Amino acid sequence: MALEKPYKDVPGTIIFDAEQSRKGYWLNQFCMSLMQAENRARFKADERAYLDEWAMTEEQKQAVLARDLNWCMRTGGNIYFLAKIGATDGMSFQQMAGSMTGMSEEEYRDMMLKGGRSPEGNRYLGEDGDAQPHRQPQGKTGSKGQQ
Amino acid sequence: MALEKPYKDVPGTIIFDAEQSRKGYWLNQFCMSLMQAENRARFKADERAYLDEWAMTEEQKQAVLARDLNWCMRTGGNIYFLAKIGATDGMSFQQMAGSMTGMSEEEYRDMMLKGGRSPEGNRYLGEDGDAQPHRQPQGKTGSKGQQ
Amino acid sequence: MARITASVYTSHVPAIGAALDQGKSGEPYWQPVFAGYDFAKQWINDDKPDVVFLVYNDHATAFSLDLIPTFALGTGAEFKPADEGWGPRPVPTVVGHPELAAHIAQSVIQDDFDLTLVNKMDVDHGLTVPLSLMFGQPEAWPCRVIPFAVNVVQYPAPSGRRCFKIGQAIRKAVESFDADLKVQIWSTGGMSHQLQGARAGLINCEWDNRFLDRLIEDPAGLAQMPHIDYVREAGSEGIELVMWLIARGAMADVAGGPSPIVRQRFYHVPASNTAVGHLILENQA
Amino acid sequence: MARITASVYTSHVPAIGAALDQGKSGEPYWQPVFAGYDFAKQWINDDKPDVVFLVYNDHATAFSLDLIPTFALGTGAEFKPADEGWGPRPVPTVVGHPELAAHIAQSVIQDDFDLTLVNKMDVDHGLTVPLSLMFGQPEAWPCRVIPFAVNVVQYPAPSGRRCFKIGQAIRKAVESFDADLKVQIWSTGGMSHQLQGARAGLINCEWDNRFLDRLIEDPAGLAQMPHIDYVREAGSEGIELVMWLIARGAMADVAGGPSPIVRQRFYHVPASNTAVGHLILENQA
Ligand SMILES: [Fe+3]
Ligand SMILES: [Fe+3]
Repeated sequence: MALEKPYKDVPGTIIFDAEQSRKGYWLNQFCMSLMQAENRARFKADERAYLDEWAMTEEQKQAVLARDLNWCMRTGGNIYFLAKIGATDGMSFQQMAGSMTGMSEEEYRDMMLKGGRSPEGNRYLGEDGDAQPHRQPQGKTGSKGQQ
Repeated sequence: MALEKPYKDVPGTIIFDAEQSRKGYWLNQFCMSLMQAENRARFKADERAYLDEWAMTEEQKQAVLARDLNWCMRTGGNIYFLAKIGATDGMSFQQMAGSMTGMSEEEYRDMMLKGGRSPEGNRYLGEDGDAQPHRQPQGKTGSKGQQ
Repeated sequence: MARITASVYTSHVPAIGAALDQGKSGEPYWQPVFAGYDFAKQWINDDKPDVVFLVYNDHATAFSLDLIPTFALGTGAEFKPADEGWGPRPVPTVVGHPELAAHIAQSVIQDDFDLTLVNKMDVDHGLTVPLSLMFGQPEAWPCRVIPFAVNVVQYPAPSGRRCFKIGQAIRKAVESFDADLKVQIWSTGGMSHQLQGARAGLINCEWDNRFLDRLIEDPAGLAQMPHIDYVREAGSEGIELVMWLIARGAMADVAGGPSPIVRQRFYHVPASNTAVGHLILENQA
Repeated sequence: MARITASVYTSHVPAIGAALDQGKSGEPYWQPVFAGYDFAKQWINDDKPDVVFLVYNDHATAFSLDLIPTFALGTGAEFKPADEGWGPRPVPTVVGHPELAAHIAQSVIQDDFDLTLVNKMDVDHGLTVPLSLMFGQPEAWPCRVIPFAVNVVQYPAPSGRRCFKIGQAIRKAVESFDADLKVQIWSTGGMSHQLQGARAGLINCEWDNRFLDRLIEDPAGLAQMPHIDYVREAGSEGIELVMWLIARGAMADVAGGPSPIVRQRFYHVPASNTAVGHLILENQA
């Protein structure tokens, strides 16, 4: 397609455009189904069986089972849809957002209390901010891994 | 409301605008329900009981029971919705349209075969075309009534 | 690059579909109607499009009063023929073109048209009757179809001016799609008809033919015509004709190219309550 | 005649609703957030609007991927608080204003905006959290509310230019309604936040404040800003701020009247993942 996609060079960010939406259609519609209490109960009772009712790819199912929201997003998930999984698990939006950075819940909450993540170095891919690919995962998990 | 409604002076014609739509909301939603075979069967089995499930006015219910489409339209019905009642009764669109003129099925069909109703005298209220209020009902029914 | 090769205009009278489905197309009443499409069948068979962008209106089928979109673009993978109360028409499922549709959506929304995107929708006679008229009764439709549903049920419909403009935006979108696709754009509905009240059965042959003249020669001028003229002259459901300005707006001449070739022009009264009109305009290669 | 008396701008962070509903608004974390709305509560109590035209976005609640309207205007009689997965918020049902909403629909569609009209829709935190911030916890909301849902979930959202223009069309529509109503227009969402990926938690305090400056002083210029700037500078969900141009476009100065009075300006970090911004602009009487 010849349309400009000027949003491909923002680090740590996937824009939910029509292409992602097509890719993630059934994943996101599965998430919507979790807005009904009955479906949440069925999903919790047997996650794999419930997922198998949906025309999702195997990778999408694995990403959901792993509760890896970054992986879910790469396969076409959108955060507002994926949030229904978090709600089913009893997680807050802050816990979900934090889980995608590698930080612990406390580390992420502290970052927000200190004014949030700085945009410096995080506007374009190739800069050196903390959201750049070469600096993942963040927090103690990440620094441990790098030592 | 200060918006122009330049369509109020067309004889024999009700434009389905927001005002009509509000008035006819439940009547039209009742009609939509007839798109499901199960609802059609329940409606046929006991029309009054089925109508009483909807937040329609008593007048709207009477208009439906009487199968008086002009009356239905005055109370906010739209022809594409009302057509679901006709479909339930096994009527064609031509039969439904004809029923609103007072003509018999054959008279209406003949008029269409001869090129349809002329616009002459039927553009503005107050002219003398066959769709004007003072010339209703049309067809033999009408001429009988006038003799 | 994808390109718009031609535009097709046709009424979409439900009784035409019923006649075909019930094997009545040879009857004296229906024979002249179907004969008017003989040329079209040959023409489209000689140079099949890859995709048809099909402008129509939903008739209280997919959209109730719960939700009324002015312009709804079908971006889904497939669309089933709807049960309008008489059972679904026995015609193939419509296969969409999600990639092209999504591309058009992105382009047209960025051009400040406020689309509603639809992935799940049954399609009624407004969409399937034109396919039957053009393709007959195949096992599967021979091309992809992108449904584009316009609200003309609850007043106000989009203006003629707006329809003409979105046609231009659709053209621009199609022609920026990176695949070698032949795309036709069809506009359906009309011609004069009124399905309600004491004026039911109104047919305005002169006005209809003048509409066809102006659609060919002076679409920009025609686009200025207010809704009330359609209603007064062509009947309350004649307002469907406003949709014809969408396909016309997508033709090359509107963007400064050469005038289209008129391949077919047909007019007949009646089909059920309605005047049947049909036009094929081809872009010069 | 109806008139727009003021515009209100505010974030609609779901955690704010949760804090209020769970009685945590006095906690040290939340106290400064709610304190920022003390003025607003007094101000709106002193001169209650009859109707709030409330611009927000649905967060995959009423609209799934089945159907995505760019602009959805609520013309229904009432709208229930949605169950977003944690159970519905314990707040009153929203009572609409079908007459005014239908009037606005007709006027705005005739001005070539391609609205989707919605009569049946549950409303999520995007709409109910601003009501809670402005009105606290009443038994019933003290005024009618017309929901106006803007797509900012699937790219592309409408442009800033388009949002600014539809604000102007809404103003024109409201001011032609034949009833003596005080109408406020609220725009909600933002400020900077990103809820996804390695960049989650982004806050751009400088950019947010410059946005507030320009929204007050140079809205026409601000409306030219492309989407990518919102995303890059204010986080992927910062795009919600584009909706603020709708309320701003409805203010008197844009139509040649006097500049609005800035009654309140508030900014705080954080509320959950988000920067909270809030502004009240009043038209001069
Ligand atoms: Fe039609
Ligand atoms: Fe939001």
